[in-house]
Amino acid sequence: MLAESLALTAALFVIGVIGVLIHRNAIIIFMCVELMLTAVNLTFVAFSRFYGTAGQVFVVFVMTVSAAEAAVGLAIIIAIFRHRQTIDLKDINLLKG
Amino acid sequence: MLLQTAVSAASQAHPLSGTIAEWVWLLPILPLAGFVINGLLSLAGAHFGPTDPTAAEHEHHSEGAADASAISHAGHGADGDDQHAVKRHRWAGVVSVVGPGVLILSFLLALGIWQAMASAQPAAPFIQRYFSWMPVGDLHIDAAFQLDQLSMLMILVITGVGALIHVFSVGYMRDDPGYPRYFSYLNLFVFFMLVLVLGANYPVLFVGWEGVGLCSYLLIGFWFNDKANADAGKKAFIVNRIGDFGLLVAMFMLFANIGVLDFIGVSAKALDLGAGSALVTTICLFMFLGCTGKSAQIPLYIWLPDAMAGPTPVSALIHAATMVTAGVYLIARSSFLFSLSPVASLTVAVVGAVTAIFAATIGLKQWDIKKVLAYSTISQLGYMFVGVGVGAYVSGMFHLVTHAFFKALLFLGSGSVIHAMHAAYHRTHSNEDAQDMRNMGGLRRYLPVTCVLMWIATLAISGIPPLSGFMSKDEILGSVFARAQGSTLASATWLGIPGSTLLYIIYAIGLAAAFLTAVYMTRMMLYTFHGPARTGTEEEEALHEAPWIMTGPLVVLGILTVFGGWLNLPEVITGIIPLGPRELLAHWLDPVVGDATTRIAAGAAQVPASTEQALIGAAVVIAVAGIVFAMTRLKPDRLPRKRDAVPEHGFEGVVAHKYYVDEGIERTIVEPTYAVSRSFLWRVIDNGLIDGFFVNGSAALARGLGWVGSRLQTGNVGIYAWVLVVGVLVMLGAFTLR
Amino acid sequence: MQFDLTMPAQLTSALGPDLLLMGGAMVLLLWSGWRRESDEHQRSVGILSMVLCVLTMVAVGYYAYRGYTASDGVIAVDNFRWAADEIFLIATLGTIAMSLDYNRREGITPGESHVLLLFSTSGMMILAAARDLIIVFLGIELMSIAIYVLVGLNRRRERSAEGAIKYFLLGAFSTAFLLYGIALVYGATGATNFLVIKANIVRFNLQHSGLLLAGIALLLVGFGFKIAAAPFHMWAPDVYEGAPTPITAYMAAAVKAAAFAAFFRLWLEAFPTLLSTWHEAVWWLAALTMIVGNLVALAQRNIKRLLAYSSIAHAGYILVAMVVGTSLGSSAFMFYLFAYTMATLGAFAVIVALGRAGEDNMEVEEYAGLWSVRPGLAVAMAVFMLALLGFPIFGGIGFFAKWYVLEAALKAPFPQTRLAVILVVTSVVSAGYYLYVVMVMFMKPRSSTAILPERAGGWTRAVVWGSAAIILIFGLFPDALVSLTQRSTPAMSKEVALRSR
Amino acid sequence: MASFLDSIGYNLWVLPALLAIPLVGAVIVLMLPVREPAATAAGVETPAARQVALWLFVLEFVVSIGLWWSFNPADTGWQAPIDIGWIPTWGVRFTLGVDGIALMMVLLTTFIMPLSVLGSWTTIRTKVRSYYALLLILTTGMLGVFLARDLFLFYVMWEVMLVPMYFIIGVWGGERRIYASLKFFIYTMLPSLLMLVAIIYLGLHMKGADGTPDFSYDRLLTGAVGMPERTALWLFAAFFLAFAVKVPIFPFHTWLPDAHVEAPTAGSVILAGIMLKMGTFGFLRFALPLFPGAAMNPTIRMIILILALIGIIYGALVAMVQPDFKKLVAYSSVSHLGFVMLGIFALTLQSVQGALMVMINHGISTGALFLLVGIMYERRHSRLIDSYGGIARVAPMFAAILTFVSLSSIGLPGTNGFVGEFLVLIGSFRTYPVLTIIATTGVIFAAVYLLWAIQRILFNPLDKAENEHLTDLNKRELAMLVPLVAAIIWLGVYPAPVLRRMEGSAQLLVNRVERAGSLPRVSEAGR
Amino acid sequence: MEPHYSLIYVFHFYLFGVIALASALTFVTRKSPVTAALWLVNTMFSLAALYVMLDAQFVGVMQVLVYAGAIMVVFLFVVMLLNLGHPSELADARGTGWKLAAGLIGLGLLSEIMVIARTKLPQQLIVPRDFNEQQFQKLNAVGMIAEPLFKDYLLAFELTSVLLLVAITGAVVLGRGRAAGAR
Repeated sequence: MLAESLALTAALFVIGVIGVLIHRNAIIIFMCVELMLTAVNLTFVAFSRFYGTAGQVFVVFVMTVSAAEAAVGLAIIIAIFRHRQTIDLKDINLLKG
Repeated sequence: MLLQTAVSAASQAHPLSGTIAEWVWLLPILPLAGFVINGLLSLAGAHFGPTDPTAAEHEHHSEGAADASAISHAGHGADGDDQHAVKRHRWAGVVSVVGPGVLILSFLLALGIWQAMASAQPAAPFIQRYFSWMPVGDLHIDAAFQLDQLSMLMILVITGVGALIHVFSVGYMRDDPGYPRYFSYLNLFVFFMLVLVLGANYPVLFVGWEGVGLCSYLLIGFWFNDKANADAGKKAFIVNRIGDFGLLVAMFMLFANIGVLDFIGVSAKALDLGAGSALVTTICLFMFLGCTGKSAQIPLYIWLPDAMAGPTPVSALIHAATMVTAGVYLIARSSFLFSLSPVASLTVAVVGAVTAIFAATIGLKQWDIKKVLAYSTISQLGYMFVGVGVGAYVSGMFHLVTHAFFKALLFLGSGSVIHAMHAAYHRTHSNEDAQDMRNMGGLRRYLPVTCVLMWIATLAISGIPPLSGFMSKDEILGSVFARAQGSTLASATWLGIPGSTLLYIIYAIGLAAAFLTAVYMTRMMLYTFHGPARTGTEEEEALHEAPWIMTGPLVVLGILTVFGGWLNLPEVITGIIPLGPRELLAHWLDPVVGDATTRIAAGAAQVPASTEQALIGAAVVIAVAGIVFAMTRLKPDRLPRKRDAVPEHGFEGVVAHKYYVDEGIERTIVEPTYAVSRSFLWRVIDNGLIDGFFVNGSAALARGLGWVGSRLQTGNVGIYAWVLVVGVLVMLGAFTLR
Repeated sequence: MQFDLTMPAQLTSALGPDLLLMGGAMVLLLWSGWRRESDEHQRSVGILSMVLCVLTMVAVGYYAYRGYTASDGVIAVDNFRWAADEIFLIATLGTIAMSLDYNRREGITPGESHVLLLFSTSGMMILAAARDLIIVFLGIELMSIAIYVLVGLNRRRERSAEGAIKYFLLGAFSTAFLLYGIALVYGATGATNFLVIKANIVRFNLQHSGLLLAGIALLLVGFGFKIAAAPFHMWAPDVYEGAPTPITAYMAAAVKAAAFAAFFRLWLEAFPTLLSTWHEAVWWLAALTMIVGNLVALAQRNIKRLLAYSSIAHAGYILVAMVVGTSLGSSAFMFYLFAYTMATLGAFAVIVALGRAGEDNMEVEEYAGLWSVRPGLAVAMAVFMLALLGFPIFGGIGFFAKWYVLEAALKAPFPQTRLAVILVVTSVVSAGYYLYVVMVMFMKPRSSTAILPERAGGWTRAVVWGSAAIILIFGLFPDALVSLTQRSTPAMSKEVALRSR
Repeated sequence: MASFLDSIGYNLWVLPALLAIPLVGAVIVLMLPVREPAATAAGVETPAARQVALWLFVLEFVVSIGLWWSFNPADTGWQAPIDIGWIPTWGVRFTLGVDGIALMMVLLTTFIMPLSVLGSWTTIRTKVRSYYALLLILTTGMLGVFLARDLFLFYVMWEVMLVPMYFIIGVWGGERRIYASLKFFIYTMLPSLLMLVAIIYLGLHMKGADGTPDFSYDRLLTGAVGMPERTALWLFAAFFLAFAVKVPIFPFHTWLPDAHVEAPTAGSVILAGIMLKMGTFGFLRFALPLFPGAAMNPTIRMIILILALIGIIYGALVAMVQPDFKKLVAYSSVSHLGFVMLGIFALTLQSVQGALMVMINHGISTGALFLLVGIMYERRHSRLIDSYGGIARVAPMFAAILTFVSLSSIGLPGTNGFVGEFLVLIGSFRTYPVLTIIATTGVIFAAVYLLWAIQRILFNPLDKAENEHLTDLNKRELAMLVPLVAAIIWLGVYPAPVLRRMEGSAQLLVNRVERAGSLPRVSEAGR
Repeated sequence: MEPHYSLIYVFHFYLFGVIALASALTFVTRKSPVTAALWLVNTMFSLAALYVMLDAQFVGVMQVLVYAGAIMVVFLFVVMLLNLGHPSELADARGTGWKLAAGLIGLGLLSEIMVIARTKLPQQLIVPRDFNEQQFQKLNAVGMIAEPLFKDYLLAFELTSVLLLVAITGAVVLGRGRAAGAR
């Protein structure tokens, strides 16, 4: 089922990308990124059927990283919300040029 | 070391070595010293500026004001020769001694050298090398002087006539505030003129050639506070530069083809260029371009009339006697080249003839006394070129010498007239033109000496025997006639015209010009000295003869004008009347131009004595006819004053406006050049295309692109993600879609 | 001595300096939490962090001096690593020194900020050592997560928070691509170790494997983002502007260097045999980065943004050294990195020195007539600008850096003449903005309303003069540095150079 | 003299000393205690700086003048050579030496510099220490360019010149100084960097057995000959551009009017007097001998000659219509340097020697002209020709010198200008007669624009009230102009010693380029 | 060397695959963060099922626990905390044109990535088809992960610990808020 798995991961990854592209809400964008990471996890798992359990170990690492990113990311989102009372990226554009 | 031994070896062999001729270097150095002394004296009156010009600018204001206004007052109202003597220069006394003094010393030295040369009778030129000027590879240009019969002749004219004019200037210029400056320029001119005639090679000649041009520039613009004078000086320099361009190119061609530039070397190798070859013709024509510039021939004659803006003695020395004849000298000096090219020689003759008649017609309608003389000079120079053009180098040089006498006399005489006129007008604070003949008339009563002397000169220039002008002019015409049969010139063709025909035409033109010369000269004399006085009653009381220091030189020149012809009495005259030894000058110059004359006249038929006598007769008749024509047709009593004059119409108007040549050049060359330079080259090409479009344009393009890139950076993260994803798309495509 | 990396004890030894830094950072973390937040405490933590940095530098130096090597494994023990480590540590040192003064002025009291810097640096050191894609991934994350926080450190500045969120979102986004790339490369080659990947590519003839190629492309995207190569650069100016200035310096100098170090090692150790495959992509990346960075920098009026674009441009120059793909390229790379780091640090230190609380005076025009009031800083800034411009003597080492990269480009098996020309032409464009800064400082009159900047703190001045001195001295006598960098090539890259010929 | 110089080991230390004196001097000047303008008598900040700088430059000149006697004209090799390792890993060496060409350029530089200090005496009032320190550093850079025997060193020195001049124009310049300085910098930097690429390429091309590149001029000279034609063409193009901008050759000249006009007097003097020579010097030292094949390629040679020709005529025509006298002089430089290019590429001994003479002459005459413009500007704060008129009457010394210098610039025989132009033209005529004839018309135009300008400044009616109180030269100004006037006369009347010293090097160059240029090229396919 | 799979296996594989895709698509098209988060959780669950089917039982469990359980809950927590479900916040997505373009770009990316599905893995590297199963038997679900985790990937594992420490520290530093920031 490698081809199917890879196709599925690719599709999920691309959906995540599309999500990032079409949303302006920081949290939803972040969720889309999480979807992309999850899709990659599926790739690792799919390969682990062929190359042994190392792939699954990678998934563990990725999950840890996701968690760490989530902690920091959400803290940052809260921080910006405190300043702006919004997390709409359209409105977060003091820095430009 | 090597050089010195070479010099001594060469000089020991020469008969002039060890004589006074060794002092030839002192000839130009004396006037140079005069220049330095007078120049420093002229600057001695200057005040040093403040130590800090910016800071002290205002403090100095009041102090300098009195000084400056005194000086600047002197500048106002300078108009032509109308210099207002405000205060005599404090070093004027010293200058009066030094300025003419160095010239007189030079002349005495020249006489000494002439004496030595006359006794030694050297067949080869006496070369003195001083140092190596521009030694580069196979190019050897030495600072060297060449003393031979031709340069000796020129030296005597320059220092002799020059000394007379210097003396005259003492009287004429003494009250001018720029007196030391005037003499420094004049001395510098003589220095360069002597370098010109003494130079042993073309580059050294060229130093003098351009140097005299420089002095001419400085002296024409001597009263520089009048724009017209400054313009005239600049015009003279630039037009001369055009000629110099030709001379330069001629030098380049000589060096490129025969590798030498000294006269001896070139004359030795001239035949390598090929007799009658296109190459030698081209060289000669370029060289002749130089001559047309310096000697005011068509097409470069236009500067000379304007050059009359300078002080009158300057016109006499530079623009009549010496500098303008440098072209004639150059051709005589380069006779070994010109004699190889009949076409070039014919060109010289044709241009000379055309210039002679052309300038003479303009001279008919000029009112400014100096302008008449200026066109007369151009016309006479044309004669000289006809002479050297047809290979009668001696005749050309002969006319050069006699012309120096009588034209200097005429100019100095006119200077005397102007001096008187000016003084008169100055007395009455009138703004009338002191040089316009319509304001003169009847001056013979007030200036008798000047009047007599000028009449002598007028008769000389018109060709009345036995005055000097008659002798020399007649010799030229005779030579033209003689060469028309059987010489190399006659057998050559010029622009498809057989040389023989051409020479007859030139002869005819020469006669016609002689007629016109007699007419306009007589006209000038009539209007100036005869008829009723138009000066104005008040002014008439102030008119008086010039002091002895001015009339003295006039008298000397008058004597020379009368007896100058004895220098080279033609055989046809001595055959009839034994006036003295015949053809002295021809013998004198024979070592220099003899070969060339022979070469060019080779095969010329001997003109029978009877024909020659007939020709002389015709010439005299024509001259007399001209004088009579002028006497009878012109009515000095009916001439209106300048301010009442009406402008001429028709052909007379065209002639009075000098055929509109100046205006034409202004419109067709000068103005378009400026306009194109300013509006196209500078504004469009330089500022617009190169700087604006390419240089600043590329900078603006970079900035513009940067600005666009900066605009894309909207601050919206979404856009950044878009760009990133597009980048991913491309990157992935680059790797996977291959 | 050679470490056997399969043995945990020896692996630990091989990681000595890294562990020293991490461990020390943990202790300092405890120390910083020990006391109430205050400026004095922040400074004490900072100074101790600097001491730790120096100790680590000494340790790195010792390891390099001893010439340790290691068996093939997850990490490399080679001079490339040590050289890169030293650069990171110097940058960290400078950053902390600036932060001491900066934090006081801006009222940033958490001592943890310095500790986070140390952690970030340890992530970089891991990156420089990593020979395994997973380690690379974790190193990048370790480095980045700390930076996300540090960018948003100034809680009073809205811009700081905005920079943080922008960096974070895009960073996470790009990490996903990087990770996907890792997954695909793993899928294609069945390995994550660089050396095994290289071996497998050759062994199984994977040069045309779609998986591998797609993986490499995505890895390029991921690294391209971290080094801020166009078109993945767009975060950089905003984040650089928003971040506290010392952190900006740190990002411009150390973060970029670390990403490059990992990038370089990965490319030279894992994919050298694919040189002809990735060569063109990196070529275009380099060219585009140089062009975009330099052109857009021309439009900048804010000094931090200007330097941000300048750093983008410099990423392009360094990429030129990558395109070469030889050991000469890697020593040129290291030399350039050093020069660039010193100049960037110095420039930002000047900005810190001239800043006022709240950082609202970041316009270049604010420096008008600086020469007349702070001549020393103005001259130092001019030196840094000229160094970044790559000008000899006055720009010191900057010129030699550029020279070296150009030499590498021209010495390559396929001489990169066109790229070299692009490099120099865009360098000329860069003169437009570097000289703009110089011009404002020296040639514009000081406006009458301008406030005289306070005298900068001692630490900041030390950074300014230290980097200026290094730039100028090595700018006259670069030979020692050159021979150092010539030895600082990845252990395996000699073979690479041979093969690519 | 020579034995005295030998006894003090002159040749061993002179070149490093020439480079070191200004550097040390710059430090000394910078360390002088600041004095506020208000506190000094002259109203100049730290007036001691200018005195120190002047004496340093005089010292530099005195040190350098020994080269005149110690130089052996018969020896065409490097004299007073210095060879020290610098960056061995890159094969870069610190090698110096003079040949006949460099000798004259060095002497020109050391001669002009003290005069330019005098020219800045009262105009530079602020940041005086920095100004003179920059002048001193600039001197090191310029001398370094002339003396370097290593291409790397040459390049470094080449760029080093740029920064001091950038600051001199940008800080002490006129109204549009910022634009002008940036333009100057970028304009010259772009081709310089392309040249850098070419230098590196050459160095790598010539690398020794151990793989270290070699930038030694002498080795490249022999090694570069066998280069494939295409490569040589590209490398030549890079060198050409760098030098062409500096010269400047016709379409690359537009930085020059701006830089010259905006620079302070000393800046213009140095720019025109010395820095423009860098370009032509570069052609003589590098572009021609290294790539004789490319340079002597008939098409390329013709293109360059035609550009030179356009420069001569176009520069003169555009100069003619400039309302600003300084700009006029700047454009006249384009014209003069066109003669130099003509002489160099016509490549006969006479033309090359002439080109060298024009380089020297232009340095002296145009330097003097810029000093004179500075003197005018200091008094009236205007460079426009129309603001003057008739001032010869109130400032006769100024007028005399301006006229004289202009005449030298026009190329009046007896002044230095003639010697150079004459030799260039007479030499070029041998190889390119038609082009030379056209170039000779430039002699006419030179007279037109300069005479017209000095007429409008010095002559014509004194009709502006401000000019009536114009003061004449002061003693300092006279002191800085008199040496130039003396040099003009000396070089015009007795240039032989100068020519003799340059002849060996010029001959060597001509032979080398001609020989190598006529060799059959190694074709690409043949390799 | 794809093993042969039973029909029921294939059916379930596709079923969860389709659910995952559908939920993901629904997720990205939601405007409300809460709804979106819930759809994402749904995707995570489907993926967890797929992991289990691909012999990654431990990872599957972790997926549920860590992703769906912890991470997504934190997300929801933040959404609630910031009151982001408010209707005024909902107009968040971009315009239709952007969406279409995004879809096109997505299709383009997909088509490029799809080369990977065609790639054959190097046969020599592939472990026996029942390798994971055997590991499972031998070491149980945790052990089969733990062994490489603590042996081959020890360094990585330790790094994740530091990473988490950094994340915590960072979150604290950021989260202490203005009050702490004031001197």
